Amino acid sequence: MIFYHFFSNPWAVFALKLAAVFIFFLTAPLVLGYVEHKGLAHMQSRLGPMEAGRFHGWAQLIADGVKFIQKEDIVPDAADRRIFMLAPMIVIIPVSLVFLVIPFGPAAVSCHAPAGTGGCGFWGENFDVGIFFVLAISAISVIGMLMAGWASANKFSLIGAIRGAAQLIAYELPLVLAASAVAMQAGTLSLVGIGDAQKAYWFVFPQIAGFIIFVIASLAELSRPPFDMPIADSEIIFGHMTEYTGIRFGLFLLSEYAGIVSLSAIAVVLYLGAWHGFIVPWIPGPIWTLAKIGALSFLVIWLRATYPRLREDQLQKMAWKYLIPIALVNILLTMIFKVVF
Amino acid sequence: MTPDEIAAHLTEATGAAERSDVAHGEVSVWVPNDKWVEVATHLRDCGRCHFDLPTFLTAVDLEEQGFEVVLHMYSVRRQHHVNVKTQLARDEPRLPTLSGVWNGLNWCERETWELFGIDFTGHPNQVKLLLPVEFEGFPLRKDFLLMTREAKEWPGLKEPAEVEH
Amino acid sequence: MAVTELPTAGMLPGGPGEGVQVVIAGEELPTQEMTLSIGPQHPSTHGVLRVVLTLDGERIDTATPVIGYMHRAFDKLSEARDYRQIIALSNRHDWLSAFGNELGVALATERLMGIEAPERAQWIRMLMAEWNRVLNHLMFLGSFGLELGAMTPMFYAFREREDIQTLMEMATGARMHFTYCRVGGLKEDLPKGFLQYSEVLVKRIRHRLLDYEGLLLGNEIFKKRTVGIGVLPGEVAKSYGVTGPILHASGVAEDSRKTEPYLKYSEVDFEVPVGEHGDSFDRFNVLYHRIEQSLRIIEQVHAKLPAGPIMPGKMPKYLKPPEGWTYVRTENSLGETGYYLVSRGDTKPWRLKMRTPSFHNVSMIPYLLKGVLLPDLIAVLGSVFFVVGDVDR
Amino acid sequence: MDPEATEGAVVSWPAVFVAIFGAVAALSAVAVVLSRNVVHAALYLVVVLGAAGAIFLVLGAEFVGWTQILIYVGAIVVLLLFGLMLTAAPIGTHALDNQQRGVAFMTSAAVFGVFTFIIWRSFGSQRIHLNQVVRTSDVGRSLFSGYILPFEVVSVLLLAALVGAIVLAKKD
Repeated sequence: MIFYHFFSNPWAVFALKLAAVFIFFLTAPLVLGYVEHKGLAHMQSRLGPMEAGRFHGWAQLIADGVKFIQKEDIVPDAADRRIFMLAPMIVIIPVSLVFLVIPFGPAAVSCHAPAGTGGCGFWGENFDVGIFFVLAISAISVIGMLMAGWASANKFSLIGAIRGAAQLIAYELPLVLAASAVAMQAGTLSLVGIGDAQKAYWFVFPQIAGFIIFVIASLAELSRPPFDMPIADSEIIFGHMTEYTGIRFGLFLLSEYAGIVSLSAIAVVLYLGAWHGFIVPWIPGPIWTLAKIGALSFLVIWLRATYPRLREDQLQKMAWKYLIPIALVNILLTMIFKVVF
Repeated sequence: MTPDEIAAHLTEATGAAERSDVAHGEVSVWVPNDKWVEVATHLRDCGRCHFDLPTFLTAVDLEEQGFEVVLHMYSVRRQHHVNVKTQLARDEPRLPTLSGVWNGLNWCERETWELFGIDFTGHPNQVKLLLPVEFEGFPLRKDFLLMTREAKEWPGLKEPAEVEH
Repeated sequence: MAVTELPTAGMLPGGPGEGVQVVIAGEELPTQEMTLSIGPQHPSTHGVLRVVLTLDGERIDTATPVIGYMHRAFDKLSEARDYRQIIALSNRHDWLSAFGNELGVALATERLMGIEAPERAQWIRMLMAEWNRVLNHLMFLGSFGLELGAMTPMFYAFREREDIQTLMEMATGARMHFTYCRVGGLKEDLPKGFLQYSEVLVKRIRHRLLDYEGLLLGNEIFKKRTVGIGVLPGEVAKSYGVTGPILHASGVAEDSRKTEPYLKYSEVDFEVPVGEHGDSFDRFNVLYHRIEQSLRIIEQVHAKLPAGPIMPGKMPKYLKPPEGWTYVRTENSLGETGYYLVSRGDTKPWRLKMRTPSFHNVSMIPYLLKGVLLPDLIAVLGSVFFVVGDVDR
Repeated sequence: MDPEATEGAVVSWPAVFVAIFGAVAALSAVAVVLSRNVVHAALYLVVVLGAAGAIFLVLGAEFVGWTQILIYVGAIVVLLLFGLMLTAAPIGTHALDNQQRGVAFMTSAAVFGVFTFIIWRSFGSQRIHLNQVVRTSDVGRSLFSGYILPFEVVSVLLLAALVGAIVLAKKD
């Protein structure tokens, strides 16, 4: 009975959801990082971590995390102290907020949740303008990156930050344009609504151009290879993170992997049919969502093993000359499609 | 051209060759200091020689006879070599620079300057290349002793059989 | 802001190591220039090379290499060592092609002393030199990819290098600094099973080279990063004394294995791959095809290797070359490694000048880097193959 | 968000939040002006704009709120910081002061007065009904019907700015 009472209290459920989102936010990047360690290693004909945790180094990233916490938190003498220390938080908070709105499953049939508790379903919060929220909030991370690069008082950091900012400005646009075509197709800005709208067919089919643009732009937003110029190790050491140590550096890394998970999740919701399965539809929706997120994240890792990085100006050229015009045409076609049918 | 032909040609064309010598298939031509740039330029531009690849430039310490500067050149098209040499006095050795004839000799001359103390007049950037800026002395001169060897002779100097018990 | 026209060939104003004048257009706001010091500890300089850059935005105005961090005074040291010791000294300089370095010293001493190594020793020397070349080129093949952000080829290259190092270890007992050459011949004959393993490796590496082709040579992004970047005309390359794969990539097929065959290179069939445009891609491509050619030579050595001794029957007790001088050039992995040896009939050389390809390659860097973008610095620097130990000696 | 609180009480929760965010925005705005470091000033501007976005959110205008953050924080301030860092933004205190405080104060006071007057005259007696969240479709509908002319005018203005920017950039 006590369980019934607990679950019938929407605020308690909301608190539980928040806790679940937080745990997912902390564990998913760890799992992904481990998969990257091992997957990349096997693609490169080596073993990867083998020691930590005995079995195939499963605890490697936990050990890394502990190491990050233990290490001295160094702030360079010449750095702008407060901004330097604040920057990692500014980077990680928006990324963590995105996890709040990722829907993992459909809405529950009967629902009496009051406003502000996020409704009933496998998500933290169901905003009316969910997709807009995601795009807006993830744009804030750039500011943290610029703060880190500038405050480090290091030329390599500054170059990295400037590159990062230029890259993010350029790729924000195709990302938003591609996503808005999906919103038009679905007729809603709510992520749950977009997921629901894909019951008949996944949006990746009508929006294939949009999907490709979205994936490329996401890679650029995340500074992942082949778009990792902001942290190109052979050129500018580690970009805006060069001067960071200890837990602050750990936060940057966490935000990178959390970013991969969150953007993969958004792409899954927008294009890959969210929680709708195929062939074996009896598998529960949340598992489908997780599986698809995993597959997309693996693609991100795979690309790292395959491609060298582009040059900054080639990247800009690609965004402004190809992705944005194609995204605009895509919106136009979606519009015609919506009006005609 | 064969080594002998190169030597003959140089003597004839520039009139600068003091003497020439062929050893182990390598030809050397000794020229006076003041014809140094002229000879190098001629060897680069002359169609028959067409030396287009400066292989290296260095010096040898001849002790009381001063220094011998060696410029080795190769012709990719004609596939022949020449060693142009000149002798310098021991005190204040000085030679005009060849960095205007070939880019590649810029560093070679800097190296020779810091290791032998041979001044290449007109060199655009005659500063230390390999050694630290504060290093004193010209280490490849024979009178510059290795610090450790000053204190103690190299133990492997003599073969075990030669060591007197 | 306008940068002075780049001279395409011939002389540079000021020459290498000198700042090239930048003309700032008067009517516009002069932008602040930034000085960036790449190195001496930087991931893409292969050791302790430092390049001081002045930047205009991300465009490089001047690049000045600063060398000497690894100067080990080879020339001076070799005046205090005897010839056998110099062999061990010399293979430390270009640590990626140790055997190639030793070979030059041995050949120079042999020439002065009038000794000729036995047939078998010459063939084995050639075999080892070619394996060493493959070892060296694989390293650059991998690291160039890594510098452009492709990390996988590096690990593949090290996988192959591991195999070859095992092979070399079988014969020499060492993995990097082989010290296998001796004046007059070799330290030891090949061990049992060496040739069989060598044959297996040739096949294996030839097969695995296809991976590099797929990952790098055929990769769109790789091409975008390297084609047309850092173009080095053949004339300029020659004027800097640049040799080896970089010269070949600029379209000049100068290879002393062909033009002045030493050892038994005249008896094997191989080609000198040349590039067309002299850009980073060509340099990389030439390196890749040089591996194939080396494998070809190795196969021919397998077939033709004669039996016999590996040292001449009678060697003098002390190596005392008669008074005289010589210059021996060998086509080492990165270009012409030469030894200018002056002897005064002593157990030690009077003067031994080591001419290294990396020194000349690096002296050419200011020419290539002028006006390129900072990210292209890596594409250029990585394709001007050099080993810092070989630069500083 | 208790419905009763919004209906009856004088001090409602949204009002409290609006007051808090408003105060944050005002203080940060003062800090923007008083900050001697140009990058610090820009970062305070982020706080100002973020707080303004938060006020929109509290008042139920979700779309406008997030737009505020996406456009102003995510794009405009980033561009501003980008420009600052590319030109001259040394770390540490850097004299940014000039001798035009009086003029600046008068100008800003005048702007403040004019805006207050206009807003007070237009919306002075209106009340915001917090129970109904402004739906995105309503925003879109009013934008493309009632406000279509200003919308198009703004579009033309932006287009002109875009062309101008391209012309300026082409000069090199």
